[in-house]
Amino acid sequence: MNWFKYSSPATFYPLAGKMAPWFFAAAALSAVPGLYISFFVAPTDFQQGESYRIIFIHVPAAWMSMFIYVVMAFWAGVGLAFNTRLSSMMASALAPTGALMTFIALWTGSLWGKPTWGAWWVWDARLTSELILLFLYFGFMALQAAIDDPRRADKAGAVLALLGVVNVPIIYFSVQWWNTLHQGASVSLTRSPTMAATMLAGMLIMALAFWMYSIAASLLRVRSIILERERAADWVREWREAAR
Amino acid sequence: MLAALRTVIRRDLLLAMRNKSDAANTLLFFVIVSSLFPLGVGPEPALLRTIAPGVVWVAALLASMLALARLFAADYADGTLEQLALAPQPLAAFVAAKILAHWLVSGLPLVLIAPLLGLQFDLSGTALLTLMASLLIGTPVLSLLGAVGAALTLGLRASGVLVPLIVLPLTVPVLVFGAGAVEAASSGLGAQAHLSLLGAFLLISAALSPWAAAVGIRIALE
Amino acid sequence: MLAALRTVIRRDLLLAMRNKSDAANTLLFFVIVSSLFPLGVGPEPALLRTIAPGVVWVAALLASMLALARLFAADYADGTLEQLALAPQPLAAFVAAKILAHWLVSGLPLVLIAPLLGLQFDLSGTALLTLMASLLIGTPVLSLLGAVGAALTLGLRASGVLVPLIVLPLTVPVLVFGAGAVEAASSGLGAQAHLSLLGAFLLISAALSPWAAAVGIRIALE
Amino acid sequence: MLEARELEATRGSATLFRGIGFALRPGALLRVTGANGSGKTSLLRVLCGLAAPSAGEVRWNGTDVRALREDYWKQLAYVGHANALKDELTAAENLEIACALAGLDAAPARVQAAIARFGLAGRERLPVKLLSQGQRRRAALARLALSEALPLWILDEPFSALDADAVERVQSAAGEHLARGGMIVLTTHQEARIEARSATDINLGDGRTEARPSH
Amino acid sequence: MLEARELEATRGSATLFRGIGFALRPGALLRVTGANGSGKTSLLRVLCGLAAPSAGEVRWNGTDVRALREDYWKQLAYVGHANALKDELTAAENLEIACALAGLDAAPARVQAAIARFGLAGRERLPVKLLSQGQRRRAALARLALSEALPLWILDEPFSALDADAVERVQSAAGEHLARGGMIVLTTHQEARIEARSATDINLGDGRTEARPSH
Ligand code: HEM
Ligand SMILES: Nc1ncnc2c1ncn2[C@@H]1O[C@H](COP(=O)(O)OP(=O)(O)OP(=O)(O)O)[C@@H](O)[C@H]1O
Ligand SMILES: Nc1ncnc2c1ncn2[C@@H]1O[C@H](COP(=O)(O)OP(=O)(O)OP(=O)(O)O)[C@@H](O)[C@H]1O
Ligand SMILES: [Mg+2]
Ligand SMILES: [Mg+2]
Repeated sequence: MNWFKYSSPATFYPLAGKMAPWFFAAAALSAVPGLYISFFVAPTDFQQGESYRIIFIHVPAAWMSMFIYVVMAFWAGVGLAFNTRLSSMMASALAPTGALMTFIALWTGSLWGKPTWGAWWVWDARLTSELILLFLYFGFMALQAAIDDPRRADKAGAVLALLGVVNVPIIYFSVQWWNTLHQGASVSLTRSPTMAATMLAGMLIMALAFWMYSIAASLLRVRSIILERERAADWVREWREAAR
Repeated sequence: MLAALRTVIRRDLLLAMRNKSDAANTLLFFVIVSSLFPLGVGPEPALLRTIAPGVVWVAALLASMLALARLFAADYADGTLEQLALAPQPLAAFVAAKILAHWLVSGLPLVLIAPLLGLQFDLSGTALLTLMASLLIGTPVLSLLGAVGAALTLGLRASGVLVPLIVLPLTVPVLVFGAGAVEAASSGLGAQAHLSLLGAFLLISAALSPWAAAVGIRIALE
Repeated sequence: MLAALRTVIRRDLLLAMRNKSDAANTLLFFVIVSSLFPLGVGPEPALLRTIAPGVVWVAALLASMLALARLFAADYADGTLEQLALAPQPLAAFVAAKILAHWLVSGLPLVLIAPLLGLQFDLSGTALLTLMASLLIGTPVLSLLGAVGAALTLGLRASGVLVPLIVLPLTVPVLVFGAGAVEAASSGLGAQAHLSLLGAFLLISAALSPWAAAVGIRIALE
Repeated sequence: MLEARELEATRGSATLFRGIGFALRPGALLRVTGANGSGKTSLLRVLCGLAAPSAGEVRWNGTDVRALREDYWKQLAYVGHANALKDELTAAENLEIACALAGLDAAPARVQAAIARFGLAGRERLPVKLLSQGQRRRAALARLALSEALPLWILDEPFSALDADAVERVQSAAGEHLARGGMIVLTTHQEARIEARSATDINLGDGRTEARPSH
Repeated sequence: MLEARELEATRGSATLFRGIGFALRPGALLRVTGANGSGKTSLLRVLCGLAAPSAGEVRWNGTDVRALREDYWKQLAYVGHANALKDELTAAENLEIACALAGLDAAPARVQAAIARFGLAGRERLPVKLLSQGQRRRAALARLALSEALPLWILDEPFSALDADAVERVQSAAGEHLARGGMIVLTTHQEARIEARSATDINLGDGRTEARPSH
């Protein structure tokens, strides 16, 4: 199989169009049993009662938020190094999904925090680094939005994303250390030591659903970015005429 | 004349839209600055709750100043300000229109997002409401005062740093009463007195600032 | 090549001298911001002593960001940056020279004045020394990171707000360890570990930032 | 009628010009010439009322323009060295706004016509910052095509950065304005071939009156 | 020797020019002409190696300039639309710094001579921001008087804002450079009378290839 064939926007566009519905379907297919297990099968937590069920959304979202940043930086870096337009478009398409995941993790976390800690927000290491991750996404998107020339936006965004990827672990550990230096036990997560097997299963299935959704959403977004940037190219014109 | 003013407001809003990020950035700066404090100060919730009103207000102050420093700069550099000065309407009216547009784009969003930041610092419901009210009355004062600073430093190379420098001392009363209102509310006292004083500042500065800024601009153009 | 770098440094220092106010402004901004806090937070000495390291460090961060946002802007607007990009020396070297000059003008004075601010907050002797040391190692990191932000946003209308936005999140570790060092010192623990980590950040950013900024500038000029 | 009496301008310790006087009647063209730095831009800014002369006065229909202010500016179109364009907006949007501020009729059809007249058709949808140097100058000057109603035009180096075709367009717009009874003051280092009933030149010399820094 | 092969530049979705090729030998002058917006500035920036062409390449003595980088720039003097002057410094200080960065000899006497040559004597002590438009352009061009050692000069609209006297001075400096075996690429909308053994024109057309916004 010739991979390079698909690195051109013109060939990738229809491919992405064909793949996206499948990933959406997979997301829906795993979300239904995942949510069922989470809300009806998994046992009630003996310490936190029903509110712990947020975990099935919260944790997959938190995982995705961090993972997507790395993938985004990877594509941006590839675009910068090899001048491949499609990889840069991939990076731009991933950013909003990543920010959304970060936001969901923060939102569900603080919804959960109110019953467990009695506050919407505490300055715990994990929460803080997640918040900074959100700012990093925003910075990336704001920079790209402020630049009109797409080629320049791609390159400048790539430099920033790479700088961010170097920084994310540094931020993560520095915040952790900052926190443990001051922090008493007030903010430790109270959870049962061993996770019930059904809980684990529910979480893994939900994680799969989040994966599928993220891929599908990014594919759709990359399609619209391709259309916008290549609207003068012959193939878009032909495609548009054909669609008419 | 009203038509001309509407044109200025519409133009500035249009420019803000073209540069979609512009308004969002002030807001994000506000959010980031107030989130930096806990990192510097440490995560103790009780401590954070005590300093919250001050921190949020200082962050609002800094965010407004930043955006304001360049309020007239672009118009000055490209010659538009010269054209405004030669327009058949009084310059002060244009200045007022520009300030209004600027506040709509960068001040109002601060007011709207403030409760979220207050939640981060675990403020109570009344305190949150008072925070919004004090920002709603206070941020226009900041915009008005900042505009005067921006006009006086027009065309100077260092204006990015000069504006905060000459404006911040003027805004001290706003800060004191703004943060004071929130503190009063969260310790159960009424914030009425503080808020009325803020309102008085707003009236005074709305009456004086556009004229002062217009004079500053004419001086810079001469 | 060294001669060319010396020329850049000398030129930037000369420009700073012509605009005497420039360096003074960053400093004053630093002083004003850290003095605003007691106004916003209230005059309790114990409270102030607790928040002092964080406040001073956040103020240093903001002051550096402000001055940095326009590090390359003037050179870009008047065409000098184009000439630097076409000079027979690597652009990254010029960038490093400009950062150094900028730090000498706006970072070093912060370090020197910081103990005075610390006294305002009633910090102890060792804490004051640690404050200076942490700023001495930390502010160059801020300048280096800020330069990358300034390069990436060159020529964008919103750059004044965009630079803090993209740079502040990256500076979190500096803030955490800088303020942490002072706190450790004032609570009697050693600040050694914090300071060595800051030193490591300095090395990393000195190695990477000039290149990243040079790439950013070439992108902007293209 | 625009009159100047005994105008003098100083910069630092140097006198740029002294004793400048003229009367400009409807239909007349005044061309200010002089070497680089002789004070042409300074004179034009004094005529606009943006800067105060160090001696003498400028009168519009008999009244000092520094006293008339808005009443004078209402009658004036000034195009300076700077283009007064917003980089983010298109040429048409810029024109509309400029006209609205000057109190001129800016109906879309008129704006389109002005843009076409100055040879920018086909670039309507580009923000001004993407235009070339000369195209930007054209966009700034297109304002003149909408300013027939303003009797006095003051133009500082209108032809700079323009190609031959654009120079031609500006000259014909200026000629029409004079023909309908307008007045024009302009500076230029190039040849200007403008049809005018009456055309005067003022020469400000070679700008080498002793110049010493003021600080 | 500077060679261009099959150069093409696109902006947004518009192609500015295509298939541009030439070879410039020592002593030769290349003048790029074309209407406003035809791509002259874009071409010059490609020739400098500041921007990448969308197709084709520029070679200096047989090697691609994007590969040579510093080794090419060492041989090049570029004066763009922008003057690259620091407002706060005097013309002499600006010149000194520019020369030091380009690795040229900037002895005070030479700098003084360059300033006098471009007719700025008497303004030495003024910071550049107080100079008139044309004087600033002169100060930017004075760099050429110190760049005899650089074989290739690339000049974008050198005559804009200059009076007749200054145009004459620039032309004679250019003529001397060609006579000593230098090469010059320039754009201008005005007549240029420069003594040259060999002079070529390249016309980029009228810049009206279909232009549609890129976003
Ligand atoms: C706004 C608030 C919150 C944020 C930003 C947040 C953030 C995160 C992040 C980033 C992770 C992934 C960490 C990793 O895998 O290493 C995570 C995992 C987790 N969070 Fe939260 N969280 C928040 C609130 C909460 C609350 C209130 C609870 C429960 C009391 C909670 C319980 C958990 C659990 C159980 C995990 C899984 C840990 C693991 O598998 O390692 N979170 N959270
Ligand atoms: N402070 C000062 N001291 C001495 N001379 C000054 C001072 N400020 C400005 N000048 C001189 O005043 C003159 C201003 O000229 P102006 O801009 O009006 O010239 P101009 O005729 O428009 O020139 P150009 O043809 O170059 O546009 C310049 O010669 C400048 O050197
Ligand atoms: N994104 C874009 N889409 C379409 N056209 C563009 C875009 N960006 C720039 N252009 C066009 O590219 C051209 C750039 O021209 P350039 O500045 O090289 O012209 P020039 O020949 O130097 O003109 P002048 O004589 O006015 O200096 C202009 O015609 C401009 O309208
Ligand atoms: Mg002039
Ligand atoms: Mg050009």
